[in-house]
Amino acid sequence: MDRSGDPMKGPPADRRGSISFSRPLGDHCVHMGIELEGLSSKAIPGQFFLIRERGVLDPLLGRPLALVASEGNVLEFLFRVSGRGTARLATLPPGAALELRGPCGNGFPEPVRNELVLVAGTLGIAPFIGIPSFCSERVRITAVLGVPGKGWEPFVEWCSERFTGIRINSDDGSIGRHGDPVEDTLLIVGQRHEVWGCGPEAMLRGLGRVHEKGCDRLLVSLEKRMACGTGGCLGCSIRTGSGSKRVCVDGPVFEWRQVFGGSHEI
Amino acid sequence: MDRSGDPMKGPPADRRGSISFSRPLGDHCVHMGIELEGLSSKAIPGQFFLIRERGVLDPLLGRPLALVASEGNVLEFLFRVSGRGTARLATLPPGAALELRGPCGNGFPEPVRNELVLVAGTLGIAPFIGIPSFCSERVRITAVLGVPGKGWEPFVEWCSERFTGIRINSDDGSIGRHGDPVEDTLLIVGQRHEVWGCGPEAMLRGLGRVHEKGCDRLLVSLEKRMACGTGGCLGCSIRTGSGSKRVCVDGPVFEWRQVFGGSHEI
Amino acid sequence: MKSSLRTEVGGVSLETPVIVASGVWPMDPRLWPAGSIEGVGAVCSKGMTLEPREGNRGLRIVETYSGVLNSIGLQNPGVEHFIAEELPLLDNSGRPVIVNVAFETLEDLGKMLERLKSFRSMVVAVEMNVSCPNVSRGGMSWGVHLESLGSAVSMAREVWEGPLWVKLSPQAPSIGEFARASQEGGAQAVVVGNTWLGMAIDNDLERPFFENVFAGLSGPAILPLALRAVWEAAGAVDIPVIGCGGIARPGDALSMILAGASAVEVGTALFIDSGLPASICRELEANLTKKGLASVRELVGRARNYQGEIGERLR
Amino acid sequence: MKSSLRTEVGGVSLETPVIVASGVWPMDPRLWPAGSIEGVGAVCSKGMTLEPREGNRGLRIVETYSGVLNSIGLQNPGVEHFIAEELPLLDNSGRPVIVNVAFETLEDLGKMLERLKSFRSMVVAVEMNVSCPNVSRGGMSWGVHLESLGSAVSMAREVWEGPLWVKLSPQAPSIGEFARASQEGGAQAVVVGNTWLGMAIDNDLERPFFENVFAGLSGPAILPLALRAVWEAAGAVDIPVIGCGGIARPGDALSMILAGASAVEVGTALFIDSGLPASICRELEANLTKKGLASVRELVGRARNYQGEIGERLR
Ligand SMILES: Cc1cc2nc3c(=O)[nH]c(=O)nc-3n(C[C@H](O)[C@H](O)[C@H](O)COP(=O)(O)OP(=O)(O)OC[C@H]3O[C@@H](n4cnc5c(N)ncnc54)[C@H](O)[C@@H]3O)c2cc1C
Ligand SMILES: Cc1cc2nc3c(=O)[nH]c(=O)nc-3n(C[C@H](O)[C@H](O)[C@H](O)COP(=O)(O)OP(=O)(O)OC[C@H]3O[C@@H](n4cnc5c(N)ncnc54)[C@H](O)[C@@H]3O)c2cc1C
Ligand SMILES: Cc1cc2nc3c(=O)[nH]c(=O)nc-3n(C[C@H](O)[C@H](O)[C@H](O)COP(=O)(O)O)c2cc1C
Ligand SMILES: Cc1cc2nc3c(=O)[nH]c(=O)nc-3n(C[C@H](O)[C@H](O)[C@H](O)COP(=O)(O)O)c2cc1C
Ligand code: FES
Ligand code: FES
Repeated sequence: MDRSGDPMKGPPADRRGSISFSRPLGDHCVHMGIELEGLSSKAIPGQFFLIRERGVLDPLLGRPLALVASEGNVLEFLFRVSGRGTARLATLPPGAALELRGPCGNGFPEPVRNELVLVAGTLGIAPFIGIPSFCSERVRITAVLGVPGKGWEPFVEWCSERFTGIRINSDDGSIGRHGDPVEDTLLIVGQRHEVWGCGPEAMLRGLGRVHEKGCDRLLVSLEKRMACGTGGCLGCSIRTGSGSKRVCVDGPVFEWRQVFGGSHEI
Repeated sequence: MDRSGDPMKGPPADRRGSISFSRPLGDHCVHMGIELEGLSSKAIPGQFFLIRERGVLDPLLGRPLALVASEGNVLEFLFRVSGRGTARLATLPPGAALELRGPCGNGFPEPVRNELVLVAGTLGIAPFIGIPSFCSERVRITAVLGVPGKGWEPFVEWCSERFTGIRINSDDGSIGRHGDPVEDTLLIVGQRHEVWGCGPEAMLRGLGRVHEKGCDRLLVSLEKRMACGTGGCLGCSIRTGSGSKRVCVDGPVFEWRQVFGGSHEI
Repeated sequence: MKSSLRTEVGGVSLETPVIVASGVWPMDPRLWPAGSIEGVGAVCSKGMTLEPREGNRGLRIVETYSGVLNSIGLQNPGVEHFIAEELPLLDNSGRPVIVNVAFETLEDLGKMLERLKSFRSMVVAVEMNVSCPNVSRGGMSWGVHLESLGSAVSMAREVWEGPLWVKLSPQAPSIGEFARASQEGGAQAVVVGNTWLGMAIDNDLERPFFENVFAGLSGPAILPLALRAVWEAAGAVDIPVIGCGGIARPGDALSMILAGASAVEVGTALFIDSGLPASICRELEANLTKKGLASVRELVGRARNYQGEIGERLR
Repeated sequence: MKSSLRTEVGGVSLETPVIVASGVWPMDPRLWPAGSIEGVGAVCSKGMTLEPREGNRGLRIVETYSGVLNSIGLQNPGVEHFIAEELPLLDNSGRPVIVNVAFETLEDLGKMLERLKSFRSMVVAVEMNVSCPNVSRGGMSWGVHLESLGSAVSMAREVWEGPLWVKLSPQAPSIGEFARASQEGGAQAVVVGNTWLGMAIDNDLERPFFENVFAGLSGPAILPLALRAVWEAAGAVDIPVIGCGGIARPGDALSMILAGASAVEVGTALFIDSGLPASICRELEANLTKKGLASVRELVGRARNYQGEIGERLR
């Protein structure tokens, strides 16, 4: 990934692409490369693309997926087969025509601390994949991952190749530690740490409950259903301590406190 | 193709398949192989399949395409990129998932004469491709094809490989004879001939005007928009001398006289 | 089919709550694709009129985004031919037959029902089609005027002693009121509903595709609209509501039932998936098992009981 | 854009007949994807109310087959904030700004229009939104009662001296009558129309997806319905009709225009194709060239002139 050209400043663009590779990681996930037509797209970790099949109007909307890497004209994504759109995406062969809108959103900032802990629930790891090559070398990164367990081995293996010393937690205890990733962070996070989280809302809430005061900065990347990805439809609005925010343009990365800190409902 | 098992008698079935190959023949046409899951499907020339992409509901309806050949589990089709559905079909890469309903319709009967003339307007040739291997050897086949001209060379070449002595006619005179295929048949068809036609309605009407009395049997394969392909929706009804008929189950092959012979409108 | 799917709707006992909608499937079951009978609880006949009708000229089917516009114009051979030729075939399918009747005048309606009376054993219900948008006179107009609807249903009720259903028009100014009028007229169920009035333009010819200009929209595109109509109707009447419109996948039928439908009719989706009735049944059975429920009747209208608190649940 | 696309609609001069519909595109043009401004003749603001509104809770967007249900609930910062912060930004886009106003009471409407008066130079037209299905009080109810609509339009006409458009509700019992009432009230154009009332069920949670149960359906799925409504409206009034609903590809806009629309609004399709306004313009230009016509105005309603004889033309 590349920080040059201030990618966060411009609005997203609609681009054409086609699948260059599609590799299942176990039964639940797919690692996909998408080759863009024309110039490559600059983006930083935490930014995302709305991805849809070109030429059909059902499914209609782009699915938001975090960019995990880019190599020349090929953008890489990692996704869970969850509903209809991702199930369809997972069956498409190489060569299938796609449309992408992006890069969307703000992405992660430069860490303020030298100790960065990344906490991910399953596919919440996606926006973190690019962090190691994005951060300056002074930053020591620890990734903490939670997965359900059985069947997720190939996914865990794939992640382990990308984060040395990644801490694995599984609900069923079949892979790594038995337990959830938030508990696991209790063993490592201190005042000098910066913590970033991405995963289910319950996990993110929990993360703050245990670390809000105990670490230096706590950022979370949120998920909401999206239609436009450009801040127009207000479909992804959340209520925050500082008023209504759109996850697609004001986020997806927020200060934990801003989102979960107050008495407001999100 | 295979006549065994009386394929015409049963209703069509819905089958899953995927593209095994897709080869453009010039700018306008595609030769596509579709591999069926499970057992192969028996059909005779003139029968057709409704073909659609699996997993999307837009485009919604299957496109009727005549079966041109079958080889094991692979069914072959030949189609013109005409509107949205065929344009989409043409862009799909090998491996793309399809659904097929078929074989539909009655298909061509055994010829009654030993001299069979097949008259096709462009893609009207499709249902005829399987005729040579379908008819008994006593039958001498002459194919007469009409195309617009420039740009259709690869298509014409492909057809020429399948019909020895095929007579080519083009509107612009750039390939074969300058003129239309119906005129061309005037040079060859006589009382002892059987004539089968497939192409635009104007061509089929013309075919009858010149041969209705001059040949022994004149059959035409018709096209109408279809929804169900099973005789249920009445979307493909035509008015004939013997009442209302459904192209999908009562046809697509009809006696010319039945369709165009009377004063009824079709 | 498991007995958990057995239900009774509007005076009709059904092995499954999945009905083949009128006008989409051949009247001759020998033309049905293999396996397509599986899971089917009943079959509606093509809309029948007193006299034979040739149907509309010109284009009859135009595909739209996830939908189909049709302008068949009630092509049918008339009640006599239906009784002589088609009803016995349908009866042979082994599935209960619901006869869909369309009419221009109350007199026509009366005559048809009189004729059907003698075949009561083959006709488990009459479905009054007051909603066909594709015929210039009659048809839909019954479905968009409250008093006309009431009088038509009452008169049918007098003549026809068997189960009587009314298939409402989405063009009715208020689905709830029209459902109520049907109930008051003596209908035992309302089908909600028929096709939605739409049109398409042939840009090349610069004219409407259809000779009648307007046509009826069906298929997945209309599911959210039909679901809303079902929700409204189910809130307005005590008789069962049968959901129809846009069901394309098994979960759609479940949605209809949760919204308040006691059974569903599937139409357009059969054009692309003849196995849909069977897969709907499997989905319903699985859903019952998951919830430990004994009968599909317990699913009916469950989404109407929700209380407050929502929030989005992702991942 | 070529001058052949220039047109005047309901008192507004437009460089192209393609308008960005209300509520779909950011109010801050700096957020617009590159190239998306191209071909845009005007921009509608997000529906504005007198006081700020937080909008609806819970899920706001649910995808349906070729469509989108939305229940945003008119989230907006209110007229004062709009005037101070958003209007100048929109004005900066270089495109004419149409202000979409929603209201619960006539008093609110009057106050908003009074406030907008001082910004007349930045507001080329007011579009009265009498059709939002997503707010419990007000909103749509204006659009489904003929007398309410008439009185609201008349009062707006008295206060607001600039061009006045009315965006009709597809839930109106008769589009033609409601278009006529708008015209009689003094509207200079009718927009036909807003979203169609639908719903979706969350099968897992056994409840409606949306807190308000119903939501508005937009996107390609509704094109045939919107086209029919445009056809009806254009036959009922002399003021221009602006077609809105389901336009997803350039040919759809052409269909709308041939059916009688003087301009079009595009909404949902921008979620997936920010270049659509530009491609619509190219399509229209190509169509004019092909036919040797000088202005897009000559295309308006051409499909209404067709005569008899059809038959299907295949290949
Ligand atoms: C900024 C952002 C980045 C994301 N990055 C990733 C990633 O890298 N890898 C990954 O596996 N998932 C990611 N997600 C979640 C992913 O977008 C959803 O899993 C996906 O949209 C589900 O689509 P579907 O068709 O499978 O589900 P369906 O349920 O069929 O989708 C229906 C609609 O709901 C939306 N939707 C459903 N679930 C979610 C969700 N969790 N978040 C947002 N929209 C949802 C869909 O986009 C679609 O519009 C991200 C979400 C956001 C907001
Ligand atoms: C029995 C039969 C056999 C056929 N065999 C062949 C073949 O082997 N090769 C070939 O190239 N074409 C064949 N056709 C024509 C082919 O079906 C159409 O070209 C195709 O459906 C056009 O689809 P589209 O999406 O490109 O066009 P669109 O205009 O986007 O289609 C819109 C709708 O109209 C229907 N439609 C449009 N044109 C036709 C047409 N000519 N016939 C029937 N439906 C049409 C489509 O199926 C679709 O439902 C056959 C047609 C029939 C009826
Ligand atoms: C081709 C076609 C023909 C139809 N004919 C009839 C009919 O004769 N009588 C009737 O009541 N409904 C008729 N319908 C409406 C369907 O029965 C059904 O109510 C409607 O299509 C909505 O359901 P669907 O979206 O599942 O198709 C017809 C629909 C189609 C598509
Ligand atoms: C997310 C969303 C928000 C909308 N907000 C408004 C609004 O504030 N005011 C309004 O008049 N219409 C609003 N609409 C309706 C659109 O302007 C448009 O009329 C409708 O979506 C149909 O057009 P389409 O199918 O092209 O989207 C909204 C639509 C969507 C999808
Ligand atoms: S997705 Fe439209 S505002 Fe965020
Ligand atoms: S396509 Fe339905 S009857 Fe022929």
